[in-house]
Amino acid sequence: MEIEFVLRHSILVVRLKGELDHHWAGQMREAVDSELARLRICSLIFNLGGLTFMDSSGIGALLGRYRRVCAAGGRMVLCKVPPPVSKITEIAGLARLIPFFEDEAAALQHLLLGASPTRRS
Amino acid sequence: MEIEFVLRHSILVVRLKGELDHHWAGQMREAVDSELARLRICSLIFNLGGLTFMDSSGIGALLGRYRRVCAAGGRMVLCKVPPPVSKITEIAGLARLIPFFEDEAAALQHLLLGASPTRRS
Amino acid sequence: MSSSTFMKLEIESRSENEAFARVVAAAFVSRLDPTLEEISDIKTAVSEAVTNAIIHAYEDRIGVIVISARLEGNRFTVEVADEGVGIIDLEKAREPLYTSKPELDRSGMGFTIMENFMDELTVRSAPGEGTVVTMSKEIRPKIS
Amino acid sequence: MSSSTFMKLEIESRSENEAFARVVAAAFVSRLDPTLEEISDIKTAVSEAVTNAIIHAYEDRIGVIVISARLEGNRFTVEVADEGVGIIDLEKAREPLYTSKPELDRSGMGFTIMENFMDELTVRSAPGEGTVVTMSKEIRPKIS
Ligand SMILES: Nc1ncnc2c1ncn2[C@@H]1O[C@H](COP(=O)(O)OP(=O)(O)O)[C@@H](O)[C@H]1O
Ligand SMILES: Nc1ncnc2c1ncn2[C@@H]1O[C@H](COP(=O)(O)OP(=O)(O)O)[C@@H](O)[C@H]1O
Repeated sequence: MEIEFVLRHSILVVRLKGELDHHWAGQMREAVDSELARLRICSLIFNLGGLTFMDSSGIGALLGRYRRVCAAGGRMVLCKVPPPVSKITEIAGLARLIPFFEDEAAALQHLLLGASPTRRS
Repeated sequence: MEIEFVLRHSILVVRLKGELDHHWAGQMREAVDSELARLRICSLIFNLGGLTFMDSSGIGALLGRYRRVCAAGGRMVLCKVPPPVSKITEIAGLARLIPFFEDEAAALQHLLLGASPTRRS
Repeated sequence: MSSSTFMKLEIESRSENEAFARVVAAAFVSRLDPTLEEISDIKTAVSEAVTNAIIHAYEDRIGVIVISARLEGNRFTVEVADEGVGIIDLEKAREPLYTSKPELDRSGMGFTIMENFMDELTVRSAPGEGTVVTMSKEIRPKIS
Repeated sequence: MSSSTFMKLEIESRSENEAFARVVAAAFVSRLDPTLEEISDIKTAVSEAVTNAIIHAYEDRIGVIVISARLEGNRFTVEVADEGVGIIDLEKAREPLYTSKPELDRSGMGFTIMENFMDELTVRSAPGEGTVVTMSKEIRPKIS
């Protein structure tokens, strides 16, 4: 599992690569939370494009970030949900809570301008 | 494992792809022996370029074809030994018995014109 | 081709073994020539059961997880067994969104995912003795 | 990272399991971050031992093969055990080119390959009871 951080405007983009299971979820959580604290920002885009696997531990870790960001007054969205991950996000009903976008540009536009999300389902 | 047969002049080229272990060695042996019988020819080039794995069962299967071809008055050479397979062919000393060539063209030239092999070791 | 075969794998309840268990399950079922989606479903379900044994059954200690799998015709069956704390209220445990560990970012979706990704799921558990999760899935034959 | 861990795999003596056993061994050792060559060496050695159990130990019947592996620091150790016919003359069996089944296109190179591809090889056997092949290899730490 690899995590890449990119700061775009005052929004943290988190690009995940590899397999997001319980083993990696804890490390992802710590890395993201400490990066948010370091930059003193509170809005997040998760780019899931590089994930080849995710189970319910990944769902839990994403929901955990979502709750934390909302509690701090920020917003969080997802983008680039790849085929191996789309089935579990659908069954978990993740899109009912967290907006999904095609790519980082659309996600960024939504967070900066409040454009409406292009839901996948 | 995949086996491809190509007839070039009166020589049978056998291209092997995948993992040549005991499980596949028996099927390879049967396929090659029946193709030789069907075409009524007795000289062989094994192109190992597509192999990702070979163990001593593969060595045994190649030596078995070599003995059979020689007994029938034909000749047999190998070409395109790929990196995952070169260590085991060296330890088994296969090149002391069966000539190795860079590619099918060089192997064919040797069998047709009697050119000398470009040994790898 | 033989129409029935089995394997049994014992691993420790370490989180590195979640990926290992997935690879083993996928490699074992591969001889039925499953689709990418079927492999992904099986990997996910096995990952859920093994993760539960690591987090819930053994909590802070290292115990043994036994993964047994069978192929019978086109049916893949896998059993994930632990000798951990067990489950007191099985019905509640299997409810979507129920988790006993919300503080760990658990989603409570594990059993729901296993049910959705496999054809059948049964759970047997005895408090203090352990839990056995059995799942099976039909691999559809390919038309070639 | 924990410095020691183990796994145990039971499979049937079917030739489809040769590839399966290789994949499992490679996946298990992968957490030590081995090179492609180290993985290939381990796959080859495991393939030799498992193939021998299938061909020689159980001959025409299906028996159980138990593959146990450990990681201790940078050392990978694997044991391949069968309950087959056993080996009467171990010294002769380990000689290069010796095979009891030349009619099957065996090369008699199995033990030689195991010795060359691993750091250590020990073989214990009792006629009528079975054979245990133990091999180990140091995975050199990567400088990154
Ligand atoms: N192997 C197990 N041993 C003990 N308890 C378990 C086991 N598997 C599941 N449970 C219990 O069932 C609950 C629901 O499991 P699950 O649906 O996978 O959600 P989660 O793992 O996110 O909590 C867990 O919170 C736990 O209390
Ligand atoms: N697990 C085993 N059970 C019984 N006999 C064995 C076993 N492994 C090896 N042998 C004996 O040792 C001999 C040499 O083995 P090996 O060097 O692997 O060559 P090969 O498998 O090509 O015969 C075999 O021919 C067989 O007689």
